[in-house]
Amino acid sequence: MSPADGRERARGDVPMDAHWQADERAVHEAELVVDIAGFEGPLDLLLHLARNQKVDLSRISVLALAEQYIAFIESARSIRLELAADYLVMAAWLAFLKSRLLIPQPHKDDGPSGEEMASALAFRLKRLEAMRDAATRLVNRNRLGRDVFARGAPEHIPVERTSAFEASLYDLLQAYASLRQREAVMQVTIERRQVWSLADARLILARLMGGLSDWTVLDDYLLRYVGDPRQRVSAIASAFAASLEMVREGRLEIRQDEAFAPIYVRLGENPMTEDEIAELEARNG
Amino acid sequence: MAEVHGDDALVRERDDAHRADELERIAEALVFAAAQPVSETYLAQRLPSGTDVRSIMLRLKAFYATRGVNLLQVEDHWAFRTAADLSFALSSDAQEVRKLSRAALEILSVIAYHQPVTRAEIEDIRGVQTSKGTLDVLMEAGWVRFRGRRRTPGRPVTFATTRDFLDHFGLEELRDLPGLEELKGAGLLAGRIPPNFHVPLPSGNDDLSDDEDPITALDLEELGLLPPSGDEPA
Amino acid sequence: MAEVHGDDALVRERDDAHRADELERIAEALVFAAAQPVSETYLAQRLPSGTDVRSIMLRLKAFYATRGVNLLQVEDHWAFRTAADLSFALSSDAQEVRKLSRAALEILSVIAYHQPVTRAEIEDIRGVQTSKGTLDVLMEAGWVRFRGRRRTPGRPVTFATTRDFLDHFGLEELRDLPGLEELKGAGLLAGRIPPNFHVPLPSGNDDLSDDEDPITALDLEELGLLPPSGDEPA
Repeated sequence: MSPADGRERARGDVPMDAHWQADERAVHEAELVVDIAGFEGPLDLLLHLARNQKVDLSRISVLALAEQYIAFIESARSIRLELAADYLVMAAWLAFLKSRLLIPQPHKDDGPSGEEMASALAFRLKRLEAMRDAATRLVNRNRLGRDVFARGAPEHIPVERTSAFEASLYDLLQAYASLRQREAVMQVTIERRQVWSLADARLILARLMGGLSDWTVLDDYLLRYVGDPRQRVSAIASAFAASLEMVREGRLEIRQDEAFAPIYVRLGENPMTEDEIAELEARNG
Repeated sequence: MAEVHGDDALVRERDDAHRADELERIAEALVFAAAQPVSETYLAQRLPSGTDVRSIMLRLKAFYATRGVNLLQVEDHWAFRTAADLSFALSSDAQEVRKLSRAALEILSVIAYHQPVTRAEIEDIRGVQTSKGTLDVLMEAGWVRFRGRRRTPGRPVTFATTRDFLDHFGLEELRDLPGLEELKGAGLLAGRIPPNFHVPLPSGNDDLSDDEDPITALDLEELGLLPPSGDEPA
Repeated sequence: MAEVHGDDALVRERDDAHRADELERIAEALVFAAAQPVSETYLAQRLPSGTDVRSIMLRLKAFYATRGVNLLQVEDHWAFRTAADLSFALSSDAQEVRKLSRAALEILSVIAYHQPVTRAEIEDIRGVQTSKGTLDVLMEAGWVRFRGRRRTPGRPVTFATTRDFLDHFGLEELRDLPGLEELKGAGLLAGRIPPNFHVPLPSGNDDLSDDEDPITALDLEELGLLPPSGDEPA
């Protein structure tokens, strides 16, 4: 039903779009069905849990709510459901709230009391629910283009005489943002680092090794070949990987006397022919 | 003499009535011709100077109230719209009305009821980040606009709804938002959580209800709220 | 007996009248909402079967005959049109509203954010030449003005936005233009944004900056906005 549907669920196939109808949602007391994807953030989940208490929101037990939420999060983690950070932050906050509610704090403490924190949470839940209700009422009003219709064939559009041109601030900002975005994207392309692909490295090695039958330090050649110092790291890494492959094929021999010592290469018993090099060139474009 | 006076008055009265009818006709034509709500300023410019636009429009509104097309007020703008009770007869070949995602609708409501509101405040109310593009959708629909900047550090931009929003949802003004007064009365539209907002807590802080287990020091430790055992449990 | 009949007839008559009114309302709404003149066939499809469409439309036509909007018949099609005798009031100085072109919007936004800005700077930001007409359009709309001259070689003219610009776009001051964060937050800027990317915060200050000279009458003459001196300025 919704795009989130493809997401993996623990169990149960819950229609994500039955948003307002809490009953069908993912948490059931008895059998534990966990579906975080159906919730829009921790507050939404909390509101859902609060509704399950089936009492007026102003009479919910915040303590019980905190427990349920924490239990929910724990079970979600136990089945290795990935949780967004804000769910965990909320769990930690609720655990803290729980401790405040259970262990009365001495008054000198300058943080908010458990009761204050609880009523703040209850307020937020109530406010979110109120906005949900408002949204439902709003969307069910007689809407222009659905229930109520404008003049189908306007004869001419009356204009404020002050400006003959029409544009909204949104149009303006959109134009500016996409203009600047274009410019930004162009900068990114220019800045892109040059990287040697393995195929590039193989071709370059094959060309370099053309007339070399004696042991030669690879780095010297490469560094001479690569003009731009920013390309060196990439060039050496790719060339090294390509050379190992070429050794396996018998096209190169390679030798290193000790760790971090220079790497020597020379032609192997089965060097690349001119034709093979030409073919490589053609393939690399 | 008295008779003549009487006649004069009569003639004047008749002329006045005729004149008012003419103004009404012009106003009617101006609004009728347009698909968009027409401002009273605009109407005033088109009518002879000194015309009481508002009273003309109110007369027209009353006249059209029972008809298949009604004259509606959107702030200080006016528009003809088909009567809402006829939607059954009209809607079958209606063009698709913009379908809003649940998140977009919720954000729209938060903006409508809390305006002017910043993005951070929207996120505080919904408890979740606003995904990129959702506000964009609402702005593109022409229902939400940048309104200004809050005079607080960082000067965050504030959002508000537009006249098109009112028009689309058939509201004369923001005060017509459903349930606005009750929400205000309940303190639910206040930006801040009122300090005296009180929620009855489970009876007696220490009594656990049926569905609660007592919390143990181990729990607290696990949750990282107490140092590992060995230290005093307070 | 006769009496009862009479009552029945009366009730039936009242019901019929009510029913006819409802049909009239629907027909009226259908014609109003349609983009094209509406055929009687179409109306017949939308009204309960057996409805005498023609007679309903004729009644509506009579009803609207004296109003500012008339119901016109074109063969078997119907449409509302503003009354012909009101054309003087409707068409007098009706200005066609035109959407600002993409290029004009871009230039306007660059001027808004980067003001005071020269033409060369606008072109540098946009990466394309600015056609003369586009700036003219913005000036004509009253949204852009000459502000001063940059004290650099060639003394290029600087552009800025006007008070009307703020009015039209519902801004109190230039500082109300959304910044980088808000553009991002609203989904207008998406994807990767390079670290050196910034959106300028235009100062609302109208004073010329140090590197600007005021525009003089001579300048205006050069720019072709005043007739060459010598001619009387009227």
